[in-house]
Amino acid sequence: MRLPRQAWLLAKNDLRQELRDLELLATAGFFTLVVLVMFGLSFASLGRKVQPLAIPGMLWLAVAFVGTLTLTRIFDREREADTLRALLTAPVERVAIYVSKAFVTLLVLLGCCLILVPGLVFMFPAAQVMAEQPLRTAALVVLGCTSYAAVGTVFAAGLATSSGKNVLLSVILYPLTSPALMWSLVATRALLERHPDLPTYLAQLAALDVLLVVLGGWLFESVLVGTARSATASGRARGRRR
Amino acid sequence: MSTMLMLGAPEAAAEAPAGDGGGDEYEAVEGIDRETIECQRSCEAVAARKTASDYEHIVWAYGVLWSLFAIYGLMLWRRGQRLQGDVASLQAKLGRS
Amino acid sequence: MGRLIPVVLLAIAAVVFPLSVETIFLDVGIERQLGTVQKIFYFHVPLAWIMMLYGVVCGIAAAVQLRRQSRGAEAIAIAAGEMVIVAGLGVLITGPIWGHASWGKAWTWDARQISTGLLWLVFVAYVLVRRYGAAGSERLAAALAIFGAVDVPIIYYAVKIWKTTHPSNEVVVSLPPEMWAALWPALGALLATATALVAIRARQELCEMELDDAWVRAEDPSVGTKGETT
Amino acid sequence: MSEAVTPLELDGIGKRFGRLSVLRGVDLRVEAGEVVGLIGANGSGKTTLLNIAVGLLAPTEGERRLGGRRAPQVELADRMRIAFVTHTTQLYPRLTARENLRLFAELRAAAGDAAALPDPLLERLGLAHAADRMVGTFSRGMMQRLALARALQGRPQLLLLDEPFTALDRPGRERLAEVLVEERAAGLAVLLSSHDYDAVVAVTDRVVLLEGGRLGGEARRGEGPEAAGYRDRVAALGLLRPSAGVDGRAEEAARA
Repeated sequence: MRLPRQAWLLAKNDLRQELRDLELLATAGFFTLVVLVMFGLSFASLGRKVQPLAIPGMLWLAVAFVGTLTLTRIFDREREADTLRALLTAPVERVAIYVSKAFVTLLVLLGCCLILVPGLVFMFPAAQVMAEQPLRTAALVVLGCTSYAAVGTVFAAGLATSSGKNVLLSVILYPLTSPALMWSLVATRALLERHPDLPTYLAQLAALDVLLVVLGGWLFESVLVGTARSATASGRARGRRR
Repeated sequence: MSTMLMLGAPEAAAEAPAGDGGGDEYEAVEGIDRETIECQRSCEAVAARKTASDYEHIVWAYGVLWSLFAIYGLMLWRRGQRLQGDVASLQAKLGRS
Repeated sequence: MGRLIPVVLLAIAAVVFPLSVETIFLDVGIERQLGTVQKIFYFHVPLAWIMMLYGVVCGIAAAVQLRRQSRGAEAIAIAAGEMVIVAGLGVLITGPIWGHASWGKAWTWDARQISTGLLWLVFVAYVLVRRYGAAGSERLAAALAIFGAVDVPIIYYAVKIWKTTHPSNEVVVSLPPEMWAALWPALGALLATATALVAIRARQELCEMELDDAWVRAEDPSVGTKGETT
Repeated sequence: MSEAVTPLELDGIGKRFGRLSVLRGVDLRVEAGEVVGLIGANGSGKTTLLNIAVGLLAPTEGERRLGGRRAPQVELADRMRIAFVTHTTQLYPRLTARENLRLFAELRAAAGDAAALPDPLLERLGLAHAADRMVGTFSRGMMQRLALARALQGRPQLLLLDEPFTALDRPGRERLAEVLVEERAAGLAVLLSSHDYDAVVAVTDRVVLLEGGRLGGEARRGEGPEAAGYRDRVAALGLLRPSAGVDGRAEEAARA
């Protein structure tokens, strides 16, 4: 019970802070809107036929951009007053920190998708399918954003504990999340084309999510705080010295 | 293994549309009307060009591949030199004190 | 002992290499559909295998490094990560050369090309983090390598999902035996060379770590030698 | 916990970042009911040592023992008994003082350990009037006291303080000293790093000097007539007066 309870407490804490100034949602939401307008300006004249090829890219590229912004901000918040260290030295499961941060990231991303998806539906006739199949669209968006948050949280946290060098986040994040994003792309295209295989793709995406969350949770602690070398290893090192 | 391959090779060459080593087939062509010969020659020319271009591509690919390994090996060698320099300066330092 | 391994491997490569050239260029017939250029296959595909192999090796070594704090594993992870970049560059260059000759187009944005490119980018990011990251980023880099290694099968599987112009995986399995016979020596020569380079690089990394130790000890007055900087 | 257990033992701790050696062969024990001061110039490795003690950093060599057990990793059970306060205070500026305390109390409760109530603690550290103010509006000194309140709410056995006096005014220091004396009497082990000579002399039982990453001497508060000389012995360690080595005792301690 400890892990879910602590994760929930931490997430609630983040959400409470967020509700006081709405900083994350406001900046990420505005950014999403800007990106959406840019997409509209650039691709408004796309023909009906090619739209299903372009829309998935717009959706997930926007998620990737907003995701980097959100992750940076969420961990900057812990970094401002060095509170991440307080959590790391408190009797808190490290995995609970991971789960809560990934969860909050996911919520912010979903909030942005609430702007993004209707915006795309409004701008592109080919995206109307998403309005017609809201449940499938929701499932797709949740699954895709989860995979992004699962990977991103590990590395954003790892960079937040070391000093500076936040540039590395985008260097790491874009290549590393792209397999998951590609999977989301395929599923989105299947959705837009009303492909019968969509449930299969969604199931695969869900499996990928589980894999990435488990892997992220497993690695999170080792990334944030190292372990001392085991007794035998340091013994060997000492033996080698003399 | 390799002798089996040698036996297998001519077969494969005969199957291929345009082998460039077909000297004895050439003799058999004589006596056929001009058009056929020209047609065949132009086909052969196309095939030869294709083969030459293919070989060029292969040589490039093979060259790139091994030069990549060579460049990496060279980088490792230079790193090794640097390490040796480091060892030498450490030894000098230990020797001095 | 450790010093001998790369020498032996390079010697093997030196013997197998001419054999592989002989089989590829002289022994094996010309593939009917793709023509002579298909011979690129014999080193393109092994190189792709080597790239994936070392991607996985890097991930596993990184996991051991995180769990055991083992220096050996860290050295292997670094060496394997760099080999992924070298081999990946080879795959990414020979692939388009083949594509240019057979399809007339070097880069077709096909799934396998993209995913190989992505895998390559992941390991470039690994090297970048190792090089430019702050203190403690070796753990971050290790996590990156582990995620990268997990991406390898995803990428492999991606081919099946996207129906594309790239030859599907079955081509390799249903190869006529003589082509297999030409593939093995090529794979052997490339793998031996790659492994030798990885072994050399890993040894260098270990050596560098021990040199760090030695410098620290040399500057440490307690060992008995007086350093200049202390 | 029985009296005999030593809350913190560091044995031959070394920490390196590449070729930069920050700590070398540091042996340090902090007993229950003992306040140990860690002094040293900037960059002497004090913060690194505290971070290693609390488990945020892994030592390159040496062993860390918490409560008598080897602790290659500081597990959750260990973290229940350790509190760490740094000069960065580590408080959420967008939460009130009470909420800050409550968050960590609830986290602790979820881990199966009841925490002290926030109000008496806030009272004790003179923050009762500001309990419902946002921490972002606090002065540094108030934050420091709040951080200490948070550290004490889990009734730790080992308290690590990194520069606790820096932002405190005189009354604040006195209050901190009072609290430390009270908690020491209750058996708390404290390791604190500081630049502040007077404060260190006032609250510690023992001072160790960290110099270039290794222990460079020690001064112990004696009993009876010895006690009076503690000030001088701390001074002789050379943190505030440049004359390290004039006093034979410091030299002796350094050799030991």
